[in-house]
Amino acid sequence: MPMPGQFFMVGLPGRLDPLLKRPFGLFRHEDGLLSFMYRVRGKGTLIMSGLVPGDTVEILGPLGNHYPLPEGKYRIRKPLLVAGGTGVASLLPLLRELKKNSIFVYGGRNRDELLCIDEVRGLAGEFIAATQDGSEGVRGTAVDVVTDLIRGRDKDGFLLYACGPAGMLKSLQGLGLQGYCAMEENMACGTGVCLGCAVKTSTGYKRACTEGPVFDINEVVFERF
Amino acid sequence: MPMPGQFFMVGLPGRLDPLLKRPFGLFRHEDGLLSFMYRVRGKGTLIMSGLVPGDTVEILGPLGNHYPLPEGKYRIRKPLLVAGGTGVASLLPLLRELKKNSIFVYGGRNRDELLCIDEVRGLAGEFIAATQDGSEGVRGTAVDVVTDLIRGRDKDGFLLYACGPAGMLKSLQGLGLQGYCAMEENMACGTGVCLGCAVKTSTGYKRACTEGPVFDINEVVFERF
Amino acid sequence: MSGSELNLSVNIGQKLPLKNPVMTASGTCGYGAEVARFYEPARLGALVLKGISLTPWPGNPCPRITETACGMINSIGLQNVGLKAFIKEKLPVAKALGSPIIANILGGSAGEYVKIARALEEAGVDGIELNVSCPNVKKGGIAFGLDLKSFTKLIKAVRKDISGPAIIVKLSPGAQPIEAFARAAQEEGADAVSLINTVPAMAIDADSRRPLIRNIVGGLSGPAIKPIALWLVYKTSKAVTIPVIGIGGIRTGRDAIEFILAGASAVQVGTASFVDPAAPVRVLEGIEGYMREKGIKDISALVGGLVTGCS
Amino acid sequence: MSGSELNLSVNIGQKLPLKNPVMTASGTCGYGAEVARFYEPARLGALVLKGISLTPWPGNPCPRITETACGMINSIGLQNVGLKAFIKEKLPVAKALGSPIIANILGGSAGEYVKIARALEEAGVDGIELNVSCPNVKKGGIAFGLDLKSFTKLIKAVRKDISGPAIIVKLSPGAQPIEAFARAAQEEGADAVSLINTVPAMAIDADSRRPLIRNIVGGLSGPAIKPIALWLVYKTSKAVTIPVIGIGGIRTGRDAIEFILAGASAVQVGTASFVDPAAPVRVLEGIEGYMREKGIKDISALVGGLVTGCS
Ligand SMILES: Cc1cc2nc3c(=O)[nH]c(=O)nc-3n(C[C@H](O)[C@H](O)[C@H](O)COP(=O)(O)OP(=O)(O)OC[C@H]3O[C@@H](n4cnc5c(N)ncnc54)[C@H](O)[C@@H]3O)c2cc1C
Ligand SMILES: Cc1cc2nc3c(=O)[nH]c(=O)nc-3n(C[C@H](O)[C@H](O)[C@H](O)COP(=O)(O)OP(=O)(O)OC[C@H]3O[C@@H](n4cnc5c(N)ncnc54)[C@H](O)[C@@H]3O)c2cc1C
Ligand SMILES: Cc1cc2nc3c(=O)[nH]c(=O)nc-3n(C[C@H](O)[C@H](O)[C@H](O)COP(=O)(O)O)c2cc1C
Ligand SMILES: Cc1cc2nc3c(=O)[nH]c(=O)nc-3n(C[C@H](O)[C@H](O)[C@H](O)COP(=O)(O)O)c2cc1C
Ligand code: FES
Ligand code: FES
Repeated sequence: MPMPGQFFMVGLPGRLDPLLKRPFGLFRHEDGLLSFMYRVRGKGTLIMSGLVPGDTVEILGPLGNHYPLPEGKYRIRKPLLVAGGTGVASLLPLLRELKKNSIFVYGGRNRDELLCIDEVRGLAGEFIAATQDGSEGVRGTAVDVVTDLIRGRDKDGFLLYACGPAGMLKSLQGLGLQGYCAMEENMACGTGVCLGCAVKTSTGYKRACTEGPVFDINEVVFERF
Repeated sequence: MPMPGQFFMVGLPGRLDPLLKRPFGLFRHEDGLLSFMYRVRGKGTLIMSGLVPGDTVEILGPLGNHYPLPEGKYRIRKPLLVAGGTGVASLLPLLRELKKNSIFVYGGRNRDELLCIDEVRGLAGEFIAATQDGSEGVRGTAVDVVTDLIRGRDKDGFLLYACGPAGMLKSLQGLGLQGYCAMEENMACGTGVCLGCAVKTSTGYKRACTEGPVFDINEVVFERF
Repeated sequence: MSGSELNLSVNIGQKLPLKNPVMTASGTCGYGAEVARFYEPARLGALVLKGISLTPWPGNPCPRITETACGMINSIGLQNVGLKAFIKEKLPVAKALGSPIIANILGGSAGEYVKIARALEEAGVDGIELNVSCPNVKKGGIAFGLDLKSFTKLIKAVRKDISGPAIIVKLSPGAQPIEAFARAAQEEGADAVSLINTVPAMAIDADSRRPLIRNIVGGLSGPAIKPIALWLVYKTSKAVTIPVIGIGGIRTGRDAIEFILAGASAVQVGTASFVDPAAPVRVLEGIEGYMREKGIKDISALVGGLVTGCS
Repeated sequence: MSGSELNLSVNIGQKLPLKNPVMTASGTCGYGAEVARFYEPARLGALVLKGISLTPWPGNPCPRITETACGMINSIGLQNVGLKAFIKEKLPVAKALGSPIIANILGGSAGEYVKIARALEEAGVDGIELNVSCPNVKKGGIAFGLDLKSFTKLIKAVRKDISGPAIIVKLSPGAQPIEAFARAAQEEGADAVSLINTVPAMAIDADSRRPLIRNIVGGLSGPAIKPIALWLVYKTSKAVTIPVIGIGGIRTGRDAIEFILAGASAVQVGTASFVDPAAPVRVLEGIEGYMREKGIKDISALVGGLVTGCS
């Protein structure tokens, strides 16, 4: 049973180009049907977007760890989910478990980038959208929203779950909250053997596909060039 | 206006693998529609066989020379068309011009290999099929049939047009008839610039895509390894 | 004919008999344990584990990998746990998998190679592959792989001290001419040569104007390099009598057969395992299928069996 | 910004100013005339014609080409009409196309190279590309490309005698280390180096057990080798101050930009022209499109513009 935050490697059979499978976080798992939500970024996702019903893809998974639920000593904390762009794909499964017991901050360049916004709004206890052009929610970034939200409040009252661009995660880390983030790194194998997906942490490189993709946000060393 | 014997380079857009276009003889040209007939041989033809209406291919052509019609001093000769396997694809357009004024010999391993046999039978003045297993026409090869056919007759009464495997062409050459054959060589460009498609002739290497694919059968030096 | 009626066994020197010619390629099966959930490692001829250095190496910053046309570039930078942890933690687990274990080692000096090899001999590995061809570390490694003199010295030094495990020398595609390196390896007593390691390569993102590998240069692997590897294996196998292990873009049984026809006694499967974790087993099954189809009972009948004359 | 407001001009030494950096690659545009039905040759920076030898060469028997993963292998064997016929029949037609003409030449000895170069200077070509890297002929050519001593001698000999046309030395990807060859070319007075020529490679048909190229070995080209070429161009351009011409798998404007960012002053389009005969023009248009999109007015601002530090 795949858990929120886990991912699958998705490949196009019968092709040598693209060669490698691509990682996608599980977006939905219902009635034996796995769904992924993805943005067309390059060669692989472009071909995927042209697939029609009946076409076959190869998948490998579920892989990686998952978002720890707010249990044990963290039970009393308020889950604060922060999604940037397609990061929502990874956080929605978590939101479906947490439901009203959560705050969801969703940032993007503009309204069109905020996919599944209605589902998120409907599920979350509190929902704030942020767009750079103000076309939806407040004008600004998800980080701006979180900064406002926690101002003057006890940081220990929150448990952060973040998924989005590295820049966003780095800024969120600067806010001093406890919590987790899901990391995206280029992956070749997804199964821990290639060491291609190294994430720098305070205790050395860790594999995003095996020790991650979910990391303690305060252990990650952001140094993307 | 493409002529019998000419070919097109056919490519699959948006792919780097297969990389090169593949050569196919024009099979039919009617109402602005070009048709090719092909056998699945490898990577490219396999993908082609999975195309559905609406899919796009890239074509370049018509390319190469064509079968000379029996004109001038050859007018009085009887066109003798000899097809082996998919060689029929190249000879059918010629047959559609020559019609009843022709003999057509069609050889293949078995009945299933003799495609378009009804159309050929209907068009040709005289038609003889040959299969190795005897499942259609006489048991034997197209070369056997031609050997029988010309036995005791004046070789100058025939004008040969042959298309098929190199082995068949070589044997036909041995029969001492005047005429033409269409050569298949691996092609990269189809336009005369790569020199990949060299056919050895008595006057040196010639390009199958430019000086061919149709050659005087008695000028070809068969030495395929 | 069932698989078991076929004889797929090959010898890597006198030291290392393998039940079949298919191995993993170093750096693509971790330390062995990682692949056990996808196939039974004992089915393979051998497992070649991730490269090991004397001390732990952190590896290079990301991005470490990027895809190219029918291939990929990696610059892992030989991230590894180091000799001590390898022997203590990784090797026992790998040995328990039931397949012969070949360690892949890299040092900054001949002395370092010898030190590692000695410790591994003591710890009990079946083979040692000398990586003198890694394009992703600054010193050592490829410095030996491209310079015939230090290459020869290195192998002499290692050979003098090691008698148990088979010694395999992993050649660089850049060795010029590769036959000379292979011959030197043979003369210095190596049990086999393996080739090719990845080909130095680079990729650039035109938008950001940055290299797509943080380390700028990396090593190209996968189907794109198969034709290059095949030629080097063919050339090399003509130059030596010790077994040649073919590596580079092998994905199917037919790919492996091509290398064997070119002169390889065995093969390693690398990048293909990223696409399909069970690729090495599929390659093995493909070889068996080919042999059954062609009625070939003994794989040795195929080694170097390329037909080049006129028929 | 329209195409004409962009400055795409580059200089191949002082001898050869080009209006833009896109050329055909030798062996992929015939003698020039063949491409005129697909695009206006005068649009390109230069046409590099099929390699020429002193006497006509018949070339190799077929199969001469075969496809591989994202690439192709060729072994044409330098079929060409020979110097005399080239000068008499081919060159006048090529010159009439309105684009600078670069002849690509190959000899069995330094003397032969000089002889050909002299005749071409007299006949009036704009540039001479010394092919010392063809993997498909037995003697000459690559023998110079892999041996630094004879390489240096060759260029010295040609340079001494030739003063009109620009001299471009086409390097082999196997030259080890390539920087030394590029530096030697520069020191001996070459106007530019171009790279890479095809990579020696092989393909086998497992069914027939035969090589898919009659000559067994051929040269790999196309997208598969682009990452290899990019790295060698990057390395080479760091080692010399003369212009570097990038070749290998270039198919789009972005590909060309990648080579330019890596340090190339100009590029050649080869195998891509087989797939799309107008590929060189599309590459040119792609470069213009990129420059417009990024607001870059002068192509020279991009040469070697790879960003490698931390941001
Ligand atoms: C654990 C994980 C979960 C992910 N989940 C999602 C998701 O749910 N939805 C979604 O849209 N995207 C997701 N991604 C990103 C997704 O994997 C990439 O967008 C995809 O691989 C791009 O493939 P492409 O062939 O279209 O692009 P390419 O042509 O390969 O490259 C285009 C760009 O994408 C980057 N990229 C390429 N390969 C990878 C890779 N393997 N991993 C990360 N980035 C890469 C490249 O650096 C390049 O900038 C996830 C990534 C990871 C690591
Ligand atoms: C002028 C000409 C006309 C042709 N007309 C037809 C036709 O009408 N119908 C038809 O079915 N076939 C025709 N062919 C053959 C056809 O081009 C090949 O079957 C096709 O290229 C195979 O492509 P593939 O990708 O499926 O096979 P590949 O995987 O590329 O190779 C499979 C086999 O086909 C051979 N082959 C590969 N490329 C070529 C090539 N470019 N030219 C010739 N052989 C090749 C290879 O040597 C190999 O043995 C013609 C060939 C030529 C030269
Ligand atoms: C991610 C990765 C890591 C590698 N690590 C090593 C290594 O540690 N030691 C080594 O000798 N080769 C290493 N290699 C090279 C492979 O073992 C192999 O020689 C090369 O990838 C070519 O084979 P392939 O095309 O099947 O991948 C590595 C290759 C890849 C792709
Ligand atoms: C069919 C063919 C013929 C070639 N002939 C020559 C030649 O005559 N002289 C030469 O220097 N290079 C020759 N080359 C090499 C190309 O000029 C070029 O260096 C190489 O193909 C790499 O570029 P590409 O990947 O864009 O094709 C030839 C390449 C091909 C594919
Ligand atoms: S993707 Fe290979 S180790 Fe993580
Ligand atoms: S296919 Fe290129 S010259 Fe004929």
